[in-house]
Amino acid sequence: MDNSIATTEPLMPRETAVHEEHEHVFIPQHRHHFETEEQQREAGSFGMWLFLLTEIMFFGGLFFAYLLYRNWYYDAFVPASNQLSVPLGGANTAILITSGFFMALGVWAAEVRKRALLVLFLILTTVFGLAFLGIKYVEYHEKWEKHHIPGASFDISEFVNPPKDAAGKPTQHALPPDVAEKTQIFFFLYFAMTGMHALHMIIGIGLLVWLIARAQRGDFSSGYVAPIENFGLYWHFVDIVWLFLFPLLYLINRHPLQ
Amino acid sequence: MGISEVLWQYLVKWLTNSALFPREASTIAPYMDALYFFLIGITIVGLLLVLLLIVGFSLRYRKALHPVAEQIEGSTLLEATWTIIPLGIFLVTFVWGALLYFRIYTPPVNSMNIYIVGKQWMWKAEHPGGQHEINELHVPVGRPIQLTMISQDVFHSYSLPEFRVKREVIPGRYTTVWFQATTPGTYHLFCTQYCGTDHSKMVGEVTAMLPEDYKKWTELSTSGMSLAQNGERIFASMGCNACHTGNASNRAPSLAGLYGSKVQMANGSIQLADGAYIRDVILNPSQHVPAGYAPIMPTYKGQISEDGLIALVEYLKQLNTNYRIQQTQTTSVSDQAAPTTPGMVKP
Amino acid sequence: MAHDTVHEHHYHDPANVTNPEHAEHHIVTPLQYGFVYIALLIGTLLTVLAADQNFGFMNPVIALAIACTKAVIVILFFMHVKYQSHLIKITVACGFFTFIVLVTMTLLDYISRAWGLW
Amino acid sequence: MSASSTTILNLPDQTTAAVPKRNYISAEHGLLSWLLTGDHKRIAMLYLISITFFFFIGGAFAGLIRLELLTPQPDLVASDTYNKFFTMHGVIMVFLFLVPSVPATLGNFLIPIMLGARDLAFPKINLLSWYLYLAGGTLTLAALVLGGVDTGWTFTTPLSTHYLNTHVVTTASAIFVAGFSSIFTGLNFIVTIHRMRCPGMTWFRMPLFVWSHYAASILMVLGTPVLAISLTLVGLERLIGIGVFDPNKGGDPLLFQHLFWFYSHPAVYIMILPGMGVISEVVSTFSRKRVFGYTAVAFSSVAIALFGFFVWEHHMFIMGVSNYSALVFSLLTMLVAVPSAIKIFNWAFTLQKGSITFETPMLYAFGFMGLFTIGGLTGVFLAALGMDIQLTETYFIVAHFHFVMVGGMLMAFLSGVHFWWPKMTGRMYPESLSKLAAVVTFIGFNLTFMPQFIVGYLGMPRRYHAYPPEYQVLNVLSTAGATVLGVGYMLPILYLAWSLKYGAIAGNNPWQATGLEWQIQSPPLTENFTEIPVMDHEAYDYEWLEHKTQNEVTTVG
Repeated sequence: MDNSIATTEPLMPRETAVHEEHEHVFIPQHRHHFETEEQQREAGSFGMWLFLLTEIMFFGGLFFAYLLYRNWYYDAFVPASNQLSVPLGGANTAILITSGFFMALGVWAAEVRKRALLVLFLILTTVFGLAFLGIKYVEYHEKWEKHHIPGASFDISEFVNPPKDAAGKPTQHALPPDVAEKTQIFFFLYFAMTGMHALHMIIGIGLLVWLIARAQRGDFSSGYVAPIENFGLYWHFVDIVWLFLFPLLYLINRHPLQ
Repeated sequence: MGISEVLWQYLVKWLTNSALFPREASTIAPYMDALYFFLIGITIVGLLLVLLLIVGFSLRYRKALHPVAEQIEGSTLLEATWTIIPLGIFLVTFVWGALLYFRIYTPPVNSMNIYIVGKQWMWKAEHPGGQHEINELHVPVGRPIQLTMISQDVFHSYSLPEFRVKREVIPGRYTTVWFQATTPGTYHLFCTQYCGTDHSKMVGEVTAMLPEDYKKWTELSTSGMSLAQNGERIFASMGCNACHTGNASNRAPSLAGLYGSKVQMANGSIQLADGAYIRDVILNPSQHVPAGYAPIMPTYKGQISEDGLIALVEYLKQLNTNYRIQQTQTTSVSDQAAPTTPGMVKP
Repeated sequence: MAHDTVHEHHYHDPANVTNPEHAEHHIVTPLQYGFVYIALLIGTLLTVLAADQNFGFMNPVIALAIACTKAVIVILFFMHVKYQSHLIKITVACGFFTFIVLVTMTLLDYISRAWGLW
Repeated sequence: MSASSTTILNLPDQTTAAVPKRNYISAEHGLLSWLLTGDHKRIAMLYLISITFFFFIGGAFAGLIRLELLTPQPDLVASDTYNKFFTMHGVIMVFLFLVPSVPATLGNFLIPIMLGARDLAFPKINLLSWYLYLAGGTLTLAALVLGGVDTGWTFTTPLSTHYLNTHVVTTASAIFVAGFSSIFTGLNFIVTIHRMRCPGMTWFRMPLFVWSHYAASILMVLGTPVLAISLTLVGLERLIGIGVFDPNKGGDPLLFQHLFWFYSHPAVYIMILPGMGVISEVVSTFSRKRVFGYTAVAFSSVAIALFGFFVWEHHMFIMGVSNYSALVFSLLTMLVAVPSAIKIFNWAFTLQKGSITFETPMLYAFGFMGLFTIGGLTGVFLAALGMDIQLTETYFIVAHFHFVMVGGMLMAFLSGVHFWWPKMTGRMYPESLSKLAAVVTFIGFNLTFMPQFIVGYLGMPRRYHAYPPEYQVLNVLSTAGATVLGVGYMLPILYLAWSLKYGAIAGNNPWQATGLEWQIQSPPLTENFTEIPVMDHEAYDYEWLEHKTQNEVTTVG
């Protein structure tokens, strides 16, 4: 599902007439059916926001399913949520915020037409995005080993008799088998939501690589910044989804025994 | 009037066969038909009004008669009228419909309960007296009948058009509907929620009988063991009596007099012990742990069919003393340990 | 931030229907991005610490409150909605409003299922 | 003004008139110029062809269903095949015909011109929307060819997730993709209406056609993703076997119903609102009058869109939802019925003091107004809680939504196609033959779906392959009606294709209408306007048109 932004043929950037007082910039990619470039830019970001509305409603369905099953099977959700490592999740959140920070700086660099800085920031955004996906892979792999991936191979033994910590004290409440089965619903929601989020990250990184190539060629250093701005909106949206996913999935109840 | 006998028969057959609405065979039917005719009246009036306006204006102001059109901006008075009046009518319909809905879906207390189990492409009716029917339902006339229904697989829908009742039959949850038959006869039973290949074969007959005929029928077709007795048999064979002995041990609560009471849960909430509660305790025991007990009851999901669960609910409904359990207790405990359910993970 | 709010709202020609609001294209400085960045990190730290304390039923409420403030910060500053036309602001509001409608109207069913049974 | 007293048709002199040399059809040649076009008018034509193709496939399945129901016994096809028939009929008609038909064809063609713009905001995304539509259509046909799907277009779980092994995932992904086509169309319209109106074109000078598409686009953008997530969850549940909707594993099948109907009810407003837009234009043009209560009609479109999101649970009244939520949703459903009533009465009063002529689009508009009134009012039956118990999931529902969709939406689509055919192709359709088709369609429709109301109240369930013998009389009537309806829908294809070559030359404004689209040549130039117009008059301003034609006559003369 590629959300292709209004892509235009890259024309050679012509000398731009820059007025000090009111910046009337002649954008080379000014599409013929718009009256002014101003109209084109606003239409672009308005269209992007409308697309983000569909993403809000798309993730909204998942968030509601999470809300429902968290209330129905809270006892099963607590130990299942404690399976997730908060340090990794927290690190991931920080990484994604940093990636968003660099993306915002990238948008700034494009606006002030500094090509080298723009390329640098886009690369940094990609690097941190890949770092996020790397940590996600580590977490998924750990679930794979523990047989916590929902489906036929799902194993509830770790919830029925939870491991004792060094002092022999149980770290979690032992779950009776029929409640332990409901942890599978938590893990389904975990994989569905973080998987959908990761898919959006992968699409984003794909677009980033393409944007870096065009930025390197200088397409966005002559006043035409719409693709960078619109991609920035998309990237920050993906960041916001993770800002909600992290507390809701990782931090359900960090002190179960109290 | 000189109409020949044959022609008269045909007319009657044709008339009854292409009736405009089903026979009114239950107490709620006249009320439903009243709302139906009220709404049909509104539709006809609305349609006539719109047709009158359109045909009238079209003829009066057709180009030949009125070649130059006069522009009219609109009139807020007219806008108000055709907002308020439809709204008023619709609100009346809303209230009337809601009253009917609550009347049908809240069964009276003294109603005779029959359990319906829907499964892919047939209906099983379980009478408390032990009569079991497939795609059939025999009910006495003049008494409120409550149907407690559940599905073993997919969504079905128990529809009795002549009684004007219909309820979705959902897997995993009891749904209820009630009616009181008025005229004896056989009526249609349909499954109206698409449920797979033979959805259209999942039909049946509902026979409303006079009370004495119904009594005769119950004696003829009983399976010899009432649902409660069947429940007691399952209660013993599944080893429930190993823990639920009724004497004061803290392994399991006494079940005597449980049905209909309010149970204090371990997590502080209070739940009404009705059929749905009992069924859910059997399938997901650890989500309904009463105060003062440990979640040690194994789940019986997949080992007791819906019919068995219904039998257990009926058994607990009439269980007032633990006398019989303790009676069987002294004989069975000696020679056989509590059977462990296969697949149960050792705590 | 304060120095350029002076000519934030200059006169829009109402007849200019093509783009009536002619939003001044406001460039957010890296400094502001820095503040937002730090605020978000603090927010993450806060939510992790708050999760370790036992506030009972308030825990999820606090977690959601922090997450919402972080989201609002990102929307306003990283996504420039603060400096864009009213149309974009209303669109964002519409999106979240529809999500709220989905959640509350569906919860209306789930919450009131057990009401009639006592 | 032509002297004839029965028609306002004003065609140029056929001996000298010709279709203008330079227009959007003759601008470029070759298949690629059509397949890679950015021109909204060409994309509208591509959509028109593909929508007609899928309409006739869906219609064929409808014919097969009616053939099977001629006899009470299940004797034409096996039960599985019959279930696949009605599922395919549902999926193709709803997702591949009704949702895109008026917006993607007439909307795509006309909205930019009506707003005085050269093209939609995002031409490339508009083309992408058509390709996504084609991908969705091909995937549906693939599911059909590979063996069909028999879940019904409503994908009721747990049937669709655990108890059927037909091509559910293929069809779900087909609808997922076709859903995006609808999102991008809606997105394009909203941005164009907000950002690309010509100078002077304020919100209340826009034609009501644009208003209704604006309301429908809001529903497309905000509703479709929830359908996407519910179908994704069904797909995941089938592939991985987890229990989001499976009661045995703790899931709740009603959650799917909530998510599915959250989209599928606004979807029916997506289908009907554009049709209402067409009717506003047609009724105004053929009675030479401004639509009565312009602002009321405009705001009722938006009100339908807004309330459309609050009513979906009336599809689930008997599914064991709580009594209290049923009360709330029944009340809100009553409120959403009021704007439709407002529109119908406003159209009726537009005729008052007009100068009415009865060309084919107007006949279809009259058909719409009559049938949509019945369809709308029978909807109130189903909104009343008690009535819904008897009527839901019977043929009464089938008759209700066919009255609104086929009687309402399809009549409006045909009215719009005939009304703007001269503008789209520069050619006139044959008047008498098309009037016959309209009357045949009207008769066939009533004969098909009126009996279904009766057999519905008698209790005949939906989606039944066999039924008790006493319902046969009404079903035979319905099947007879279906054949007449089939003929009625076949005729337009024939004479519209014929008119492409032999139709009379239409000229710029055959109907002497006031819309901006009627002031330019037909078929229009690729860039619509030589220079962007300035809108200086109200929406349906016949005095302005009068004045304008006066000047032209005097200046030429």
